[in-house]
Order: sequence, then structure tokens, then C-alpha cells
Amino acid sequence: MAENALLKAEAVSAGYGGRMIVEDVSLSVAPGEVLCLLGHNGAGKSTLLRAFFGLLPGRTGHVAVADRSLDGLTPRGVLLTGLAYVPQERSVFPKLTVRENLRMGGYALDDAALLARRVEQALDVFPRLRERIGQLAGTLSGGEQRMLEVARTLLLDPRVVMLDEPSIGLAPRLAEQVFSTIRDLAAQGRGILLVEQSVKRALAVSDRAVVMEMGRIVLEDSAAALASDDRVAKLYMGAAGKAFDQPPR
Amino acid sequence: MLLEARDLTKNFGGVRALDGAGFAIAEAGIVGLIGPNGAGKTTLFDMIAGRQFPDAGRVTLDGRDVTGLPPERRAALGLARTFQECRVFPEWTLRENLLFAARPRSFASALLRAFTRQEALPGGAAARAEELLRLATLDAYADAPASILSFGQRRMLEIASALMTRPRWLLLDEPAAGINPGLLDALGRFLRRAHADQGGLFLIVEHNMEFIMGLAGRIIVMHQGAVLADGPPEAVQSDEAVIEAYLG
Amino acid sequence: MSKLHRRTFVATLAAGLAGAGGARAQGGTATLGILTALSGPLAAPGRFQMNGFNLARDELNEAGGIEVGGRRLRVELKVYDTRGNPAEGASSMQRLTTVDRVPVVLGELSSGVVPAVAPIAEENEVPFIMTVPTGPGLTKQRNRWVFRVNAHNDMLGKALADFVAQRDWKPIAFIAWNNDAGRGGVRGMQEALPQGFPIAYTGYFNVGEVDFSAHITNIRNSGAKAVMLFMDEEPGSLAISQIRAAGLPVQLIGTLAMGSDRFLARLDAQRLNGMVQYNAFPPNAPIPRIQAFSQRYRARFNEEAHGFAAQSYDGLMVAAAAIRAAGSLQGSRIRDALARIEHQGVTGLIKFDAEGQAHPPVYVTEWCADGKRSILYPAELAAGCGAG
Amino acid sequence: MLAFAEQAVNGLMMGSIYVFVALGMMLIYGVMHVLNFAHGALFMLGGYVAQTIFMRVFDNYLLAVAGAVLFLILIGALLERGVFAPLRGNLRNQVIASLGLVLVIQNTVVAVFGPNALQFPVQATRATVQLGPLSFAVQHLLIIAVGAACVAALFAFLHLTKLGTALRAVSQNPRGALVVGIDVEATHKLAFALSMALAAIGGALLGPLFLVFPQMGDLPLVKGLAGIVLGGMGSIPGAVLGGLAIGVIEATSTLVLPTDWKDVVVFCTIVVVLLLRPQGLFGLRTRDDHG
Amino acid sequence: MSRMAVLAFCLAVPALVWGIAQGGLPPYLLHILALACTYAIPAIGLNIMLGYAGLVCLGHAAFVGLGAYTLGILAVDHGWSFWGALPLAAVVAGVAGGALGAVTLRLRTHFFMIATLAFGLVLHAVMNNWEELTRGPVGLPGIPRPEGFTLLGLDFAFRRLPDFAAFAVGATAVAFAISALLIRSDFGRMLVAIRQDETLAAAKGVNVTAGKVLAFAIGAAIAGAGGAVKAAFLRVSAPASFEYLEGINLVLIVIIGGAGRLSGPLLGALLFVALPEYLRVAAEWRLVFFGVALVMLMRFAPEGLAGILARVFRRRAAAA
Repeated sequence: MAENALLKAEAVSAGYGGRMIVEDVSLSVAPGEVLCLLGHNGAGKSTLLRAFFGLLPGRTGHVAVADRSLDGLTPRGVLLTGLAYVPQERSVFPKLTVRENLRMGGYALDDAALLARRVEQALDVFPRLRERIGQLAGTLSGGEQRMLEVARTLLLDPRVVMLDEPSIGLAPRLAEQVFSTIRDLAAQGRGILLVEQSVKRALAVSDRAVVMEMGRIVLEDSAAALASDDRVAKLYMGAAGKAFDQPPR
Repeated sequence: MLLEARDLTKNFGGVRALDGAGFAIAEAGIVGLIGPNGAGKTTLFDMIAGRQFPDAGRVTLDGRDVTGLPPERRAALGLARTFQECRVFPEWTLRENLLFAARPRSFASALLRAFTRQEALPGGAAARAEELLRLATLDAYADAPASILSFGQRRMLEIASALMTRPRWLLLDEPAAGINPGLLDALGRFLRRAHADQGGLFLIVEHNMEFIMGLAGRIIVMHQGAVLADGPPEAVQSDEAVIEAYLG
Repeated sequence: MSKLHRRTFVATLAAGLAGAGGARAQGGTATLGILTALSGPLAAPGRFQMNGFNLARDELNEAGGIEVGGRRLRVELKVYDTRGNPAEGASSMQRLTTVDRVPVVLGELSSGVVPAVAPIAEENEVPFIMTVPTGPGLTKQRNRWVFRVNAHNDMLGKALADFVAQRDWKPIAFIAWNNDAGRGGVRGMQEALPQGFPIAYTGYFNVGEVDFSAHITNIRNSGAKAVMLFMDEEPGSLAISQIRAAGLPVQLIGTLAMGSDRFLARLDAQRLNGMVQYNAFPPNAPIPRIQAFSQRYRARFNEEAHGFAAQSYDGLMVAAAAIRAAGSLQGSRIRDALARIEHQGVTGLIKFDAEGQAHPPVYVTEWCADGKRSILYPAELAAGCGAG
Repeated sequence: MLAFAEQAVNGLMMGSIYVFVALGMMLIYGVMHVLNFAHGALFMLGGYVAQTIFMRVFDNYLLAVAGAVLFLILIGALLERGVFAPLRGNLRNQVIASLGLVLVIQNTVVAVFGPNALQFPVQATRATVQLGPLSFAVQHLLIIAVGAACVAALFAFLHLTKLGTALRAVSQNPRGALVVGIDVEATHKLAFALSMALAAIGGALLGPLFLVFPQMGDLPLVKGLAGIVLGGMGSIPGAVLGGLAIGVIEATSTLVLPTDWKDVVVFCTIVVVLLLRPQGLFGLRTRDDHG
Repeated sequence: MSRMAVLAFCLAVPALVWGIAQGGLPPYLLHILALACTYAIPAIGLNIMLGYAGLVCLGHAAFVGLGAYTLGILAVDHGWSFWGALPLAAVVAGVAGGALGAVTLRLRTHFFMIATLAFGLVLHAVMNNWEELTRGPVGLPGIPRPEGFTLLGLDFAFRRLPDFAAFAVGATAVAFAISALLIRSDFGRMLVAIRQDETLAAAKGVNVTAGKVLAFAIGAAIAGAGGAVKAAFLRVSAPASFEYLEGINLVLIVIIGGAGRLSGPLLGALLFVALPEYLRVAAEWRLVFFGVALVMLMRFAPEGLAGILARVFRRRAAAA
């Protein structure tokens, strides 16, 4: 685990209504690093992201961004600390315009001039959104809505961005655009925590990956190593034997 | 033909969820329906169950066209299903949940019987309920409300309740999702034994490859709204197109 | 029902009863029952009704109470709220007659409540005296226990209809409350007007509606020469001011419900000028008993006497007279005394016919520019501004 | 044709009052998904508070309106915290509690102020204006003008300010709002405060034109609800157009049908509209109520 | 219901009815009891819709009114007997209920509530305005109490208050028994299944549409019968008894008593009638108290009186 980690989670457990979905998860993301979170449906990946973001009451363990603790913070507090989150389900506001959606991305920001500047910057990154600036977000295509969600996170200049299945439902060409955006974000020195179903594509953009199963991390390695590891293939494609050692219960 | 889906097409506001998907199943057995997220499995599944209706294409059960039939009419033909989000009647006890599945469905006769107080439960239903509770290892909770069950137990109850009527077609939507590994083996055994006992078609949508590969004798793979591959598990697992669809 | 439920059931009912005290006539008091509206849309006229009852009670007590069989009994009132709801009226009546054991019940405002109240009067042999409801059918149910001191719609309509026909205000239009008072008033008027008298427009509005512009537009387009308003004084003041504000050149015709200081204050006298109305009680009529009552009323409530108050005052005084005449607080004796009584009330001579209906005089008055009224009808009492 | 135009104008006047109620209910509904049946009673309370301030404290209409707004915002905050927030997520219980509040508010007013209608004589607004053959009370025009101004101000707030945009954002996608750091709880309070302010202004405007009485909110409530349904739940422009449409429908219906059937016309219209478009004229089909 | 409970019910109700008719209870108590019954019967009908099928109908008073007017018009204008008019009152209301149910089925929660409220307002307007048929706002006066008859050598009479109160209690018991039989049958199970999860119920073969329409029709028919009892009790059928607030009151009764529990409407009606009567001494403040009680109930015991009792009972059983 890198010492200069931007996002650092230690022994995080969380769930809904007293039922734990993720247990004892520790991970870290370094500046400029893309960490990919793999595992099949129900492994607890999305729950983990929600827990980091402060959406699940009763989370235990510690989460910090750049050594500032997120424990006990509301989503607004988490955002201001520098952690942004793009959930799997649509989070755009369908009857607000693209511009209004972007402004909402900077809701936690009190400086109007700064916000306006950042909106322009975000539009420079996503010229397609500039073309649609006055359109209602609900009329955008799925890929454009995803882009808007990603662009929206930039308004607070986050240090770490968590993306939950950003390519879901996107045509391959659009998915490519999203992934290249992710690389760009990392290149700016931000940390990226990515949950993604398309293993190959995900590993291609990631530096490191962890694999979750049943709410726990069962494997952690560099992306390159995992890409050639047949345990990952087994996890997704199934095999006669156990793909991984069962975590201790 | 036990079950046939032909050229099913469905659009949701410009997004094509199903694009001429189709397959035919002639024999009883356990069939897996897999595919990466967004491949259209659930939509296809809902069309067979009658929860959604296709823009084009046909669904037939035993050669009978049921494309426009509402779910309750399909249930009357002998089709049962479970849900991805796992649905049981939370206020009822486990036994009541199971027995409800066996009760007759006609409102007219129910009204008549209400005042004559005849028991309409088919003979053997009670015994079947006990047996299923035992098979699902839920017999200890028979008289507890379903709301107190854990997710995994609720899943078992949901499947047991679907099995009550010995359905000719049983559709299971991600039965393994959210079930802990200890229970997963029990679930697999439960389904295998149930199928051995009653026969019919079990069509299972599943993400957990290991689980479905070990259970199904035939796997149908969907990708981008159409059927990509169809065959025995081993063949599908080594199919380049399938691997590309999954890992690509 | 399980055993538990049944026990709760009885306990709850017992609790309901416990609220009732033994307010029956005992010792030195005679407690009379009152039905009125303390809440709901009829609460405002209910106030006038209660003023009349309270004034009569106080005057009776100041005079030493009612003499019954040698004892002088102070008068007390037991008042229940019916909110214009038949079920509330029935329970109130039941409670008054069987728990409070009052010898006579007075009041009520809504004609819809009376049919639910009257049979209970009969069952428990307690006379019931209406002081405001105007539904003509209420005294035609062959119920010997029901009396009414005020004139009903047909009687009121007759007086005004003669007058309207004489003045040749054709065609006429109506705006009326969509309730028993309004619909009953329109019906009474239609029947009283001569055959074939042209009616240009009839508009009903629901209780609580306050905007009359739609009616005013329709009346303007109907070419009506006169508009008759069947409603209470609160919507009445709004209707009049809106008609005047719209500059509708029509003769205004009102009812006895319109006429209090508040009514006048809501409208400039200018706007009322020329409006005629039927009236049971012109408070300034040059008749000694009326003027004396108006003075006493003003001294007590600091406002002009209202017709409902005068009728209710008379109702209680008639009841007291009947109790005195019966020499008993027994309902059946009081009923018999009521059937025979001849009482000079402030609204006129009260003498019940075989149906229990009294026949007080009905007046037609007209508003003058100074906010006073003149009496136009009956002819023998006709007098100028300030007399009505 | 002239008669129709006249009645349409009459309908717009009443309709603008329905809009006040409809907008106030819509704000709370849009953000919190609560139908507050006590809104009519609160509207009435606004009239009483303004009247009391005007008659007993300052003889200044504007101050009276402002006082009513403040008082109602306070009451609204109490209700939001004490009644609606704890019942969040249970639509049925919230509706029942709001019906209980109607009883409490209406009967408290009767007990405190008495059942008689109170006069609210604002001399400045008693004048009439002549427009061709027709004349209108200044207060009537004031209601339309202030109504239009409130609608415009509300639109401006919702569309031009950050806070207003956030309010719309919450009503469209509460989860998305959390993701961008909007304090959803705070927007609930804001929506309640705005709704109460509208109720107070509405009640204070209606008082001088008509009278202040305990049932003055009942009909606007029912008609405002009708307007909301007609316009489509959750749509602010829908509430405005729906409220105005109800006013116009009921006024113009009196041209062909007896006036006592106008409510029947209004409610039958609503049922027919719902049958053809179950989400109302401007409602979103995608958005389901959380039953 | 166990056989014992059925037996106990069949013995207890006639005994209770006989006791009320003979027992010399104070008339006011009898009156309140009968009045509570006139609310309990429609509430039992509403409970089938609201408590079991989950349909919040705000226009239920209209069905009560349909029953009351059916009796009133037939008895007063056409000389029918109460017993002849009673089934027709139920049928008229039931048909109207089925029709309303079929028409409003597609509507989502809030729209549904408002559409049913609109139905209640429209029907109230018809009762008030159609004077040729309904005699307008004053209503139909002089509705007779049920006629007496002799059965098995026993004389039954209903004119006196104790007899009528006994009849009302008996009628409520019949309505209760009908609803209990329905709810405890497959019919009730299917309704409860619909309320718990429509999608699952359909997947299990329940025709959700038919279930809702039937629930509406049956609930309305019971309300119609209750309306006839109410009209016979008050001896008048006037629009004021069926205004939209009365429809809301019925919803309050069911929820106060405990929606989805058989005893809920009975407890709710008793409290709803008895509490304001008890508070009559408080005059202007009584409805304020009632409103506060309602808000408190929703806040702290939303499962209603029946729910509170069940909870207390369970606790006591657990302690024992």
C-alpha cells in the first residue's frame, strides 16, 4: 500500500439495515493511479463506493482522502474533502439543462466566479457537452449523460473520483471515450477508483486492480498481472474448481 | 416445443434492449441464460413471464402463442418465476407463503367458497409445503413471518414457493445473487433435486458462472440484445466470441 | 369479536356517557336544551341565534326565573353544536332529552337537520321549537312535538312576491346558496310569484364560495331587472358589493338574514341604498315592543338586533310561558301548553296552528342612503327611513 | 362570444387563487412527495394572521402580509419537523396526519377568532377600475398581478438561482442530488417555507377582497388539487396552467349549464383527463408515486 | 377463524343483540351505539378496499349516500319496505363501486386518491342539486325504521330505539361476519397478496385487476347497506350526511382503528363517534382535541387501535 496514498480505506465494513455487505475492506489509491475494483454482481463493489461516499449510515473502519478523514461526513462534506462519485444509476437531473446540471455539480462551491470558470474548463474537456449546453439532460443519449456525470464531478476539482460502471449501456465507441477520459483524469494527478464489468477494458486503463467476492477483497495485483491471470477468467467464466480460496468465515 | 422465443425485439426510448433474440427449447432440463450486464437477459426473461411485452416477435409455451398474455394467465398454464430483487409476501409466514402458491386463483369460486367455508387447498399441498421447507432448510422458520428471513433464506423461500405448483416452466432470475457461498451449494443441490423430482424446464438467468455452469445442461449466451451462443457449458465457456463479450 | 374487543367497546361507551353531568331540572333551576351551530359554515348565524337565547335567559332570571308549581326556577341553557349535520343533530337531541333530561329543546339553523331531530323529540316526549329553519315541510311531518316560531319560506316568499309583482320588477334573477336556505328560498319565491312571472336566471353557489363574478356576468347578459339574494349576510355582503362594483343596474332584493351592524359595516350604505328585503323583525319599526327589544339588545351586545336573535328570543320566551302555563317541567304538559299558547313576542303574536307553525307578521323593508331602513309592507306600518 | 370572454376573465381571476394553492402544494409534493391537505387551512390561517396584524398592530397592508408570511413559515417549520419529517416515506400516514391538522387549525381558529367572518378593510384596494363596459375591483387585479408576480418570482428563483435549481434537482433525482452534495433535508425545509409563504400571501390577498373566515381555504384547496391533477403532479407550469384552467372551465361552464353543476363539470373533466392521460396534462409518465 | 371462534360469534352476537334490546341501557348510550354502527358498517366495507387491497378511496361516503338515497327514494316515494330496499341499496352502491374501481384502476396513488375524492364531490353535488329525485339539500325526510316481522314464533320490531340499536349491532355483526369470512377466505388472501406485492401476486396467477374491482364493488356494497341503516336510523337522507368530509372521516375511522385488521373499523367507529360525544362538553375545542389525537396516532401508533391492542396483548402473553 503506497505511503502517499490519496484515498486510503482501512478495515471498512458497511451494509444496509444492519446487514453487512462489505466486510473488512482496506485499499488505497495513489495520485495518478487508476485502481480497478473487479468482482461479479453482488460482490459488494457498489456498496463499498456508497460507503466511502457517506451514503450508508453505520459504516465502520476509516476512510481518508489526502490524510483528511471522511469518517462521519455527509456527502457534501466528502465532496469538499476531494472525493467525487459517479454512481451506476443515472444521477443527472433530466429536466435541468446541461449547464444547470454542471452548475449543480459545483453546488458545494460557494465562489460563483470560480464555479463559472470550472464549468468552462469542464466544457473544454467535453466539447460535445458544449454543443448541447442548453438542452435538457434527459434528452441526451446514454453516453452523453455519462459524460455529463463525469464532467460534473470535475467542478469541485476532486482528488479522487469513484466511477461505478461508467461504460454500462454504452456503445463501444462511446465507452472508449469514457475510458480515455478516465486516463486523462489520472494524468492530471487524480486518483481513480473504477468499478467495471468489462474486465479487459477495465484492466487496460487501470494500473492496479483488486478483486472482491462476497464483500471481501480476495485478490490484489497490478492490472497487467491480473490481465493474464486465469483466475480472473475463471471468476467471470466459471470453472469446475473453486476460482479462489474462500475467505475465512 | 416446450418453450420458444422467436425474433423478440424491444425498444426503450430509442435504446434497443432486444434485437431479434430467439431460441427454442424442446426438452425438459435446466437451461442457463447468461450474458454480460445490459445484454437483454432480464427483458427477454420478463417477456417469457409476461411482465413485459415485445414490440415484435412471439413467445410460445408448448406451441401455444402466449405473447400478449398477462402474467396471471401464464401462471395458470403452469409457468412460475422468481425475481431478481427476490419477492415474497413479507407479512405472511413461510408456510402461508407456500400454501398460497397452491391455492386456486378464481375469484368467483373463492367468493362462493368464502361463505360455504370449504377448504380449497388441494390434497397433498400441505405435505408438499413441508417437504419444500425441509429441502430449502427453512423448516425451523415455518411459522415465522417471511420478513424476518435473511436475504438468502428469502431467496430459498421464493424458489420453494415457485416450486409448490410443480410448474412446467420455472423461470429463475439470478437465484445465486446475494447468496453467501455456504448457502450456494445448498441452493444448487436444492434446485437439482427439485428438478429431478418434478421435471419440466428450469430457465435460469445467472451471473455467477461457476454456479450456473455446474447446474445447467445447456447455456444460452446473450449479448447486445441477441443470442450469441447456445450449447453445453464447456462449449460455451471456450467459445471465443463469448469470452470476448465478457472480458472485452 | 374477541372478548377483549367487547370489553373495550363497553368501556369506551361508558366513557362517552361519563362526560354528561346530571344537568336535569332539579333544585332551583330549569335547564333548557339548545341546538345550534358553534362551528362550521353556519356558525355565524348561530351567533345571532345564541344572542337571542342568552338575552331571553338573562331577562327571565333577572325577573326571578320561571314560576313552576310555586317554585321559582332559574333558567339555564344546555347548548350543543350540530354543525348543520343530521347525525350530530340527532345525537345532540338524544343527549339533551335523555341524559340532560331537558323539558324542551329549541333552536337549530339547518332545515336538513330537523328531520333527524324531530322523531327523537317525539320518542322522548320533549317539545322541539325551531327558531330559524325555513323549510316549509318541516312542520308537515305530522309530528305533534315540533313547533316553529319563525315564518317559513312560503310565508316569507308570499309577502315579497306580492310586492315584487306590484313593482313589476321583471324579469327577476336569483343568486342563492346551494343549501337548504338558498334552494328553499328560491323554491318558495317561485311558487309565490304569479303564474308565468319571468325568471331570467337562477344561480347557485356553494357554501364557502365568495366570488360572484360568473353570476354577475350571466345576470348582466340575462337582462334581469332585479336580483334576489338568498344567502346569509356574510356572502350577502360580498354579493352586494360585487354587484354594485360591477355597475349592474338592477334592483336588489334580500332576505331577513341580511341586517346587522357588521353587515352595514362591510358595505357602504351607498351600496345598500334601495335594496328591499323581507324581514321578520325590522329593528327600528315604530312599534314599542320592537324598539324596546332593540334597545335592550344593543345595551347587551352593542350592535343592532338581528332577526334570528329576535326569533330565538321569542322562542325561549314562548317556551318559558308554556312551562309557566303547564306548571310543570314535564315535556308532554309543556307540549300541550304550547299548543294552546298565545304569546305576544317581539316579532309578533305567537300562536301555533295545528301543525305547530306560528304566523308572525312578515315585513318588507327598504334600505336608505344613510344606512337606515324604511318599512314598505305591510301597508299599515309603512314608514320612512329610520323606521325599519 | 363576448359573454364567453367575460366569463373567461372571471375564471382567470378565480383561477389565479387556485394557482396560489396549487403552487404551494406542488412545491412540497415535488420535493417531498407529500400531499399536504392542510394547505387550505394554512392559507386561511395566513388570512387571519394578516387581518389581525392589520387591524390590531400596524395599519399597514404590506407589513401585515409580511407578518403573515413570517408567521406561517414558522408554523410550517414546526409542522415539517414535528409531523411530516418523522412520517417520511409513508404517504398514507402523512396524508392522514395532514387531515388531522385541518381539524386542528380550522377549529383553533374558530375557537380563537370566533366563527364570524372578519372584515379586512384595506381602503386602498377597495377602489374599482373601469375597463370599457366592465369594472374590476383593484384587489381583484391585485390578486392577478401579485399572483403573476409570485409565479414569475418562483420561476426565477427555481431557474435562475443555485438554491432554486437545487430544489428542482432534488425533485427530479434525489439520489443524484446527494451525489453532487445537495443537502436534501435542507431543500425539504426550503420547499416547506416557500409553500407557507405562498399560502400566507394568498390568504392575505384574498382577505380584503372577500372576507376572512374559517372555511375560506376549503374550496381553494379542492380546486387547487383539481388544478394539480389536471396539470400533472410534479410539474410547476402544470400547476399554474391547471389552476387557471379549472377557474376558466368552471366559469365558462355556467354559460351552458346551471351554475350548481359547475363542480360536477370540473371534477368530471379531471376524471376524463386522468383516464386519457393518467399522469395529467403535463406530468411525466416515467415518474411514479412512491406509494 | 377457528371453529370455536365461529361458534362463540354465533352465540355471542344474538345474545348481545337480545341484551341490547331488553337490557334497559340508557337511550343516549343506545343512540351512540347505533350511530357508531352506522359508521362501522361502511368502514368495514372500506377496510376491505383500504386495509386489505390497499386502495385509499376518499369518496366512500358517496357509496353510503347511494345506499341511503336508494332506501329513501324507494321507501318514501314508492312505499317499499326497508327489507325490500336494503338489498337494492347494496346492489346500487356495489355496481357504482365496481364501475369506479374499474375506471380508476390505472391511476397511481395520489391520482387515485384525488379521483375518488372527485367522485365523492360529484355524487354529493348530484344529491344536493337533483331536487326532482333527491329533494335537494333538505333531503328526504320521514324515512321509516325497518318494519317488524314474526319469525319462528318470535316477534321482531325495530321502531323503538333499543330495538333499532340492537338491529344496528346485529347488522354490524353481519357485515363484520361477511368481511371476516371474505378476508379469511382465498378471496381475502388474494387481496392481501395484491396489497403486499402486486407484481408477485400476478406472477402467482392472481388477476390483480379483477381483485381490485371486486374489492371496490364489495366494499361499496357493504357501504350501501350501511347507508340504508344510517338513513333508517336518522330517518332522513340529506346531502350533509354524505359530503366529502364524511368520506375522509371514514378513511380516518379505518386507519384510527387499524387498517387491515378485522376489528379495526369497529374500534375506529366507536372512538370516532364516542370521543367527540365525550368531548361535547369541550364545545369549540373538541374537534381540535380530536385532530391532535389523530396526528399523535399517526406519529406514534400508525397501526391504529387494533394494532396497539394486539401489541399490548402480545407483550402480556410474552410476560406471562
